[in-house]
Amino acid sequence: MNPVNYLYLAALLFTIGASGVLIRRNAIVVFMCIELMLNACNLTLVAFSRMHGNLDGQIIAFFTMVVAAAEVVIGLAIIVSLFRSRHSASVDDASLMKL
Amino acid sequence: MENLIALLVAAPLLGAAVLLCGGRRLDRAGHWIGTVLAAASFVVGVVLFTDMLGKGAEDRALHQKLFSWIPVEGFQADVAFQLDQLSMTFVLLITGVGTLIHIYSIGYMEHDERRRRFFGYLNLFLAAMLILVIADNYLLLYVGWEGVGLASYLLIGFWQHKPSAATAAKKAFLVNRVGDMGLSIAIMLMFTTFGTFAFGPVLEATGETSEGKLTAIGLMLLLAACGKSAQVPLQSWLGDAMEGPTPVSALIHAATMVTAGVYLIVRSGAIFNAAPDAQLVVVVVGAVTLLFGAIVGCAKDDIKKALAGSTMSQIGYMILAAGLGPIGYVFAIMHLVTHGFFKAGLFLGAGSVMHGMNDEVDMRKYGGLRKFMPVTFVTFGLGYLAIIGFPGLSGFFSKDKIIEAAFAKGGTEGWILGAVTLLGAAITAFYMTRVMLMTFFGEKRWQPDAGGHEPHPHESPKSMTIPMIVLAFGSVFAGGFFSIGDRFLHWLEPVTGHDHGHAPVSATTVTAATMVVLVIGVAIAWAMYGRRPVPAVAPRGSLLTRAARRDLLQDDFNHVVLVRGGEHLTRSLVYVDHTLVDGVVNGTAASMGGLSGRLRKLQNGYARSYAVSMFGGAAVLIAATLLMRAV
Amino acid sequence: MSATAVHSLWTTAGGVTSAAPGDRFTAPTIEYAQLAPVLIVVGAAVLGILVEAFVPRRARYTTQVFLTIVAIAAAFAAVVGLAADGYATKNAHIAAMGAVAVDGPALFLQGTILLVSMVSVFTFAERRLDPAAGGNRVDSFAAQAGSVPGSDSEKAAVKAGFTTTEVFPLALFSVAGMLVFPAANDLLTLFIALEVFSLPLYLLCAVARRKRLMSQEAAVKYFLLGAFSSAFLLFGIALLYGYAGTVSYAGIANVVDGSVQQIDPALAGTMGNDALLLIGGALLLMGLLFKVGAVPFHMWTPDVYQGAPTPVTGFMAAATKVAAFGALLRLLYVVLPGLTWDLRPVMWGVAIVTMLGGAVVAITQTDIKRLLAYSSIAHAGFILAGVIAASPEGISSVLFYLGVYSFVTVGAFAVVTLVRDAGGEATHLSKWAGLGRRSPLTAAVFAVFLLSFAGIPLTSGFSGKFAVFKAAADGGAGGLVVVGVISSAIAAFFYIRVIVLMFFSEPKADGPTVAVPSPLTMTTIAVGVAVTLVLGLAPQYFLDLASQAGVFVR
Amino acid sequence: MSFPLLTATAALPAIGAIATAAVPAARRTAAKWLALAVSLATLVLAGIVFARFEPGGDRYQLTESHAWIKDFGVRYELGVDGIGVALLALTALLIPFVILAGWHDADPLETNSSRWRPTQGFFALILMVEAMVILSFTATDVFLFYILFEAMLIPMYFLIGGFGDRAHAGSDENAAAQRSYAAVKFLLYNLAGGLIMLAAVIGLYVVAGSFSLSEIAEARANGSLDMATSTERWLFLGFFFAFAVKAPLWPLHTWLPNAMGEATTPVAVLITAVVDKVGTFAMLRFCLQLFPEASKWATPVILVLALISIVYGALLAVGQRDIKRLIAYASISHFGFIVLGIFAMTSQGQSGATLYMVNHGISTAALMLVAGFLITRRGSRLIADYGGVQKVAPVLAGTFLIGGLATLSLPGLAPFVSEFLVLVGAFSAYPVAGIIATVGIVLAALYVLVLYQRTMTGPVREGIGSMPDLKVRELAVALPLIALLIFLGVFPKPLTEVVNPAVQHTMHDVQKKDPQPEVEAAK
Repeated sequence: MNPVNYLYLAALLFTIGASGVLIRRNAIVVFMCIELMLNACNLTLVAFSRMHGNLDGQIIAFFTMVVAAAEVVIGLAIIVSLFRSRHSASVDDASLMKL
Repeated sequence: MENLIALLVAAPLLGAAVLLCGGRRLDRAGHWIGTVLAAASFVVGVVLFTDMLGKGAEDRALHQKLFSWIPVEGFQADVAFQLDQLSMTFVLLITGVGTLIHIYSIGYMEHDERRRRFFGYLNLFLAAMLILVIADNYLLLYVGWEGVGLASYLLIGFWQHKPSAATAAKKAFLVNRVGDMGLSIAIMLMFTTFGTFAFGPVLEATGETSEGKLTAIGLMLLLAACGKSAQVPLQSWLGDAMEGPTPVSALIHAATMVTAGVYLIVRSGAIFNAAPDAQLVVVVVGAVTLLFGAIVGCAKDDIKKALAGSTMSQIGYMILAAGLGPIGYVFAIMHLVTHGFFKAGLFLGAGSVMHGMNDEVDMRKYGGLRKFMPVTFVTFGLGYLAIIGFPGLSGFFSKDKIIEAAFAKGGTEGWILGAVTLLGAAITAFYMTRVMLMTFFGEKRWQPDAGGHEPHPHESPKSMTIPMIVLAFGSVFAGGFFSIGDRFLHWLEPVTGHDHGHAPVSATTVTAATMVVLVIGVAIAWAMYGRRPVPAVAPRGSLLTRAARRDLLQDDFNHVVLVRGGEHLTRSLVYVDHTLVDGVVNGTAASMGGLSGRLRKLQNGYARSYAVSMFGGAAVLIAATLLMRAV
Repeated sequence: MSATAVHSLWTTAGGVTSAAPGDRFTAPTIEYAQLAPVLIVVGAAVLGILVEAFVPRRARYTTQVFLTIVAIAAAFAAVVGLAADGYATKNAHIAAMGAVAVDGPALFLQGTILLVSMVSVFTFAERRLDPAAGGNRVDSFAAQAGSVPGSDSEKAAVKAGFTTTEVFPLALFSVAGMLVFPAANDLLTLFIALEVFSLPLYLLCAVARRKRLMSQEAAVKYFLLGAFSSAFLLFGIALLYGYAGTVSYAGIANVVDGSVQQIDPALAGTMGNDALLLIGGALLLMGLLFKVGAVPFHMWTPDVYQGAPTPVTGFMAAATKVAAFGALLRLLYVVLPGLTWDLRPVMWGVAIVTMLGGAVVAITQTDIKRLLAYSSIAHAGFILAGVIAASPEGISSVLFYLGVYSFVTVGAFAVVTLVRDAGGEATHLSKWAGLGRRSPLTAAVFAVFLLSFAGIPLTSGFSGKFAVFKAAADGGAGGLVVVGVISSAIAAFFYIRVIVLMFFSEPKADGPTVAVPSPLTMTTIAVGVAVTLVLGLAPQYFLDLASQAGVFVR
Repeated sequence: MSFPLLTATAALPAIGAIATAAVPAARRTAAKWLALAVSLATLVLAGIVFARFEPGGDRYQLTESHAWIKDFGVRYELGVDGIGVALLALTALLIPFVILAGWHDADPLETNSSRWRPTQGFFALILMVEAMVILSFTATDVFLFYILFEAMLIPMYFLIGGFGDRAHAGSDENAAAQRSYAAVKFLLYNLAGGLIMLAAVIGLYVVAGSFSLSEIAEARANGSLDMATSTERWLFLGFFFAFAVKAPLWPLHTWLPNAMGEATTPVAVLITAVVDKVGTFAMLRFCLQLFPEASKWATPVILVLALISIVYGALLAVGQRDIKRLIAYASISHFGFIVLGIFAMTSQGQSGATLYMVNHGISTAALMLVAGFLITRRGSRLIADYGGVQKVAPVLAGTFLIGGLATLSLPGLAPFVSEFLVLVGAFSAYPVAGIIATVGIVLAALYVLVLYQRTMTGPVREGIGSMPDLKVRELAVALPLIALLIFLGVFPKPLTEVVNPAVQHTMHDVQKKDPQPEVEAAK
């Protein structure tokens, strides 16, 4: 069958995630949107993996999850420390440095 | 013998170097060194002269090449001298009169603490002037040409603390530079036409090129001559040049330097002969200046300025004569020499008068000086008679010949020129008489000056009077000596060539006419200044008089057109340079800064807008890639 | 090598399933020796964590510094050894079952990265600059990154003389990632390496001792944008995988140049044969351009460079660029040579806007670190010009430029750490006025770096720039060269501005002082100067090195 | 392998510079003497080079050639032709005077600053510039030349910006601002030019595959190198732009007045008399030799620019109120003459241009340095602040006048020879250009004499009365230069015989023949 539908879905998810990054202020939400984009990638990978009938895609998907997890660790650490020192998780508040 | 030629120049040059570099320790001996070296140069000149007389007319020219000056591919300029009869005439005049004026200056400059430097400059002038007249090519002549210009600049501005003197000096140099421009262009033209600018080759090859070229060269040479010899339209500097010490006026601005133009034209005779149009212009210039100078001379109350006008006018005669071609060359030079004597004499006389009158120059404050300074009176008087062409004296012969030549030019041209020269003679008689009367006759008109001490006119010291006497002799006898048996003619003919032309009127008629106009001129002058006392303050006078007092307004013209215009031009250019040329550059820099400032705003510190730019970038990237494949 | 062999590092080869259960398992062949540089560094990093766990606090700093330096030195030795064994040239091949390439560019870049990280680690370890806190010498990292700035806990930590010695293992991890990045030979390895060197950097950005708020802000921005970009990169990887059915560079390359037909006809029918390839390639490209800080993916650079602790900035600015450009080169030369003509205009555009944008915006900067950030952007543009010159000469010129640039950068930032006032480093340009009068030597050194950035002859910057432009011109990118020289002219303006400020303007009364550093930082700076001058006067040897190394294995 | 004389000549001042810079702060005077000694030693070496050079011999002599950067096809190639040797001599000759004239210009105002060592730096930088200039006059490898051409800017930049003229108008910080503006302007102008040239240099390599003049000439000769016309023109423009900025040619000149006005007088002399000559020199050696066709193609435009520079520069000089700016604009006019001579492409023109470079160097040095002595005495650059100087300081006035007369190229002084040659050369090829250029002579007289009149003559102004006359050190600067001016004015043969063959080579490069005089042609 034609995997194109999966691709459309993935693309949609990816775009939603991306636009979320562009629109939302809260760092956590932004971060979650990025996770969503990663998931879109995973979906694509798995779909293609099936299409090509080899496992690479799925393997990569697993790696992606691991990486995502690692990112969560680091990301949360940073965001939390930022929140603690500013009492706000808004990415827009963090704009000391400009121009 | 050739090797002596260099000595002519070397002696005064040495003097200049020693005196100018010597420093104060030479202050006491300086003037003697200068005078001796000038005299030495004169002696060398005489030796060479006698040697020359010993030879046949044709092989009298001597030639000495010192070294190759500017050897460049296809361009050979040598430092080489050529001494033929023409040069010799000038050498004797320059060194002779020069030496006399050195002697005169010893007395005249006695009280000036910078006398040493004055003599240094005088020697420098002699050297340059000698280079001018004995150079064997136009480029070396150019060196002398500008050299005398420099010397004249230094000497006119000798009393530099007087702003007027400094300005006059600058003016003289600048006007001369305009002339020099002509000379350099002429040399370039010669180079491109003949491939050389040595007298010999150029003057021989004139037949091989077009008349147009020669006319161009001729006109350029004439421009140079106008600058140096104060001919219209470049005459404006001579009057102001009288700011210089009087010996300078006598030597440079009467006897020698200002006549360099005549030398140039006569020397380049071959070129002018082949370019009638150029000759015509020369004649016109001469004629105009002749009258111009004469008129100015009539109106001036400053004795030196009056004489300056006269000089201008007399040189006008010479240029006119030179413009007549072979008919006039010899007489141009002859008048030049005689003029050298009597005009120098007149100036020295004027100097002597000023010396006795606390440097007063206004003739309206003189009067009746003949009692106080007899020697000056007599010598000045003889010079006066000579210049107005009193029968038997130098001026009579030389000027008469020119007038004849003018008629001999033939055709209407001849008549017009003849008329002009006659008119000039009349005016000359008028203004010289005027000077004579106002200075030495009538009642004493001098008052105590601002300081309260009234001048005590007295005769000048020997050192000054002796040169005057010698020159007076010259002014009396030179003309006769030259003319009897056409000595001078035969002497110069081999160099300049001669042609009697065809006079429509006989020589005697011309002479008679001259006498008549002379009497008229003198008479009018006596009527105006001899019979009734001269007013101590100048009357307003007619329009012409007032114009003449202002050098016929040409200074005003220069001021308005050149000076003002120039100032505006430079000022506006400075502005342009600052705003436009520089502005463009600074503008780009500024605009770059502005752009930077605007782009900088994009960096607004919001992570999300950064993300936007990334997203957009990605979109563009994809689009572009797909597009590339599509097309 | 066959497609199966390539990705069989991840999937145990299907070929052997029929064999007896006993020997079902065939271990993948890993050439540990050839991976030694990476392994050493990673090992040291892990060791570093254990040190943090078990070594008493007093001893940690010393231990960590020692460990790190030794590890890096050892890794470098390994690189040299490999190069000596000709792995850079004749023996170049793909190791670890196709995951990692061991070839000239890889080794050259790894060597550069290791040296650069060595000197930057020196600045990490610098403890003389900041005034002693709580009686202990302290470096430029927070006493306790976790505690809120200005809070009691932080005060306590400071009094206790804590220091964040974790930075060393973090740095090591990051270095490890960077070592793999340019050597990665399949997209997955590329991705992993990317994350491995990025994540520690995010953290390192956050742990400045002074100006912590800015530091944290920098970290957040860097992290979010970095993650964002890596998402794009990953999507690109996915699409390429979809197109080629494999993630190994060689495999993809084969598909691209049509020697192997992989794509599903039905899919091709719907979205055109190359759409996946092109979009995927573009996204991949974008991920890498983000890391090198090319316009318009550059906007994180100034903020992060300014906010991060200066030693980290130096490290990041130098090493990241080297690694990222290495990967970019390999991608363009090994995977997508077939796409050269499609990507060229895009690359041209990016290169041009990067050169001009960086130079122009830098003119009006007022903070020295931001200034250097923008200058780094402009330089990225210059390097891109070399990357675009699709020729071996282009590769070697880029390698050379990277080497040159990284050392100058580290040196420059090291100098920045020295100029301090009460508030820590005085990075505002106005404070640098008259520095030349107060401490001529420092100013002179910095001036040398600036001139090298500006590409004045007799400095390494010029040699690099010349090499790159020459390659570009040879590669038919004359237009880029012209733009390059124009933007260099613009760039010269702001480098000169700093020099004017330092030498020709009167020093301010409350101006900053120049702290006297320990031999560590001194070494860093000295190395920077030495490299600048040597590569400026006699670059031949290193050019040879680069040109020998300028061939990618496929 | 004979002794590398040229390298030695360049290396000596370089080493001297480092040594001078290393002199401890307290030993200021020692540094000065060291610098002077080094420059004199360099002069000796340069003299040896001049003596060893055989006018009749090969085009490039005393050549050295070593591999340098293989990958860039760059060799370390040195060699001098007549033009190079003349300018080399000029440089080595002027530097001692520059140093001597700047003896006190870099003494620190406050002596307490122990680490800031302006004096050492000043003289070290001057020597460094000398080294680079000498090397650039002898480089026969385009890349090597380019490197020096650019690198030279840095020491110059510090000389201009770091050591301002103490006699400035207005307040100190105001002056500092103007100074750094001038320095930055100087650097950016020249850097921009240089970078454009860089593009052209790279292009040249792409086309010719070599940087060595000899190799390129060879390739051109045996036809293995054929540049497309358009390529050659682009490359030519790239090179020429850089040189025109350096020269400086209208309208790229505006950096010069600022730089010369703000810099100390010796540095100003260094700029016009020495460094800018590299620009005109390079036109002659590189533009004409590498791109003969393009040079001929561009000639009309360049001649126009040159003429504009001549007249425009002179007119602006007339309009200046500031002595040093006046001399700067005068120099612009003179550079116009040099370019005119070069691109007239006649033997006289090019020989004239080369002599002009030398003579202008000496005459400007004489005028500018004496002007500097004047300015330091009065502490003002404004012409209006002077008057009647010759009454109180006749020697100063005299030397100043001679310098001025040289600047207006009075016959008998060196500049006349070169100026006239340039005029003749230009006239024989382009009569109109020649005539327009002669206007420059008149204007030159104007600005020089106006300057002299306003400053030296007239009643003594206040503030001048107590002005001392030239001191021994200053005489030691002025007199030799004047002597040289007179000598070369009367006997330029030593120079011309060195220069002529080189010019013939260039003429051959551009395949131009001198226009035959009409009469000769007739025969």
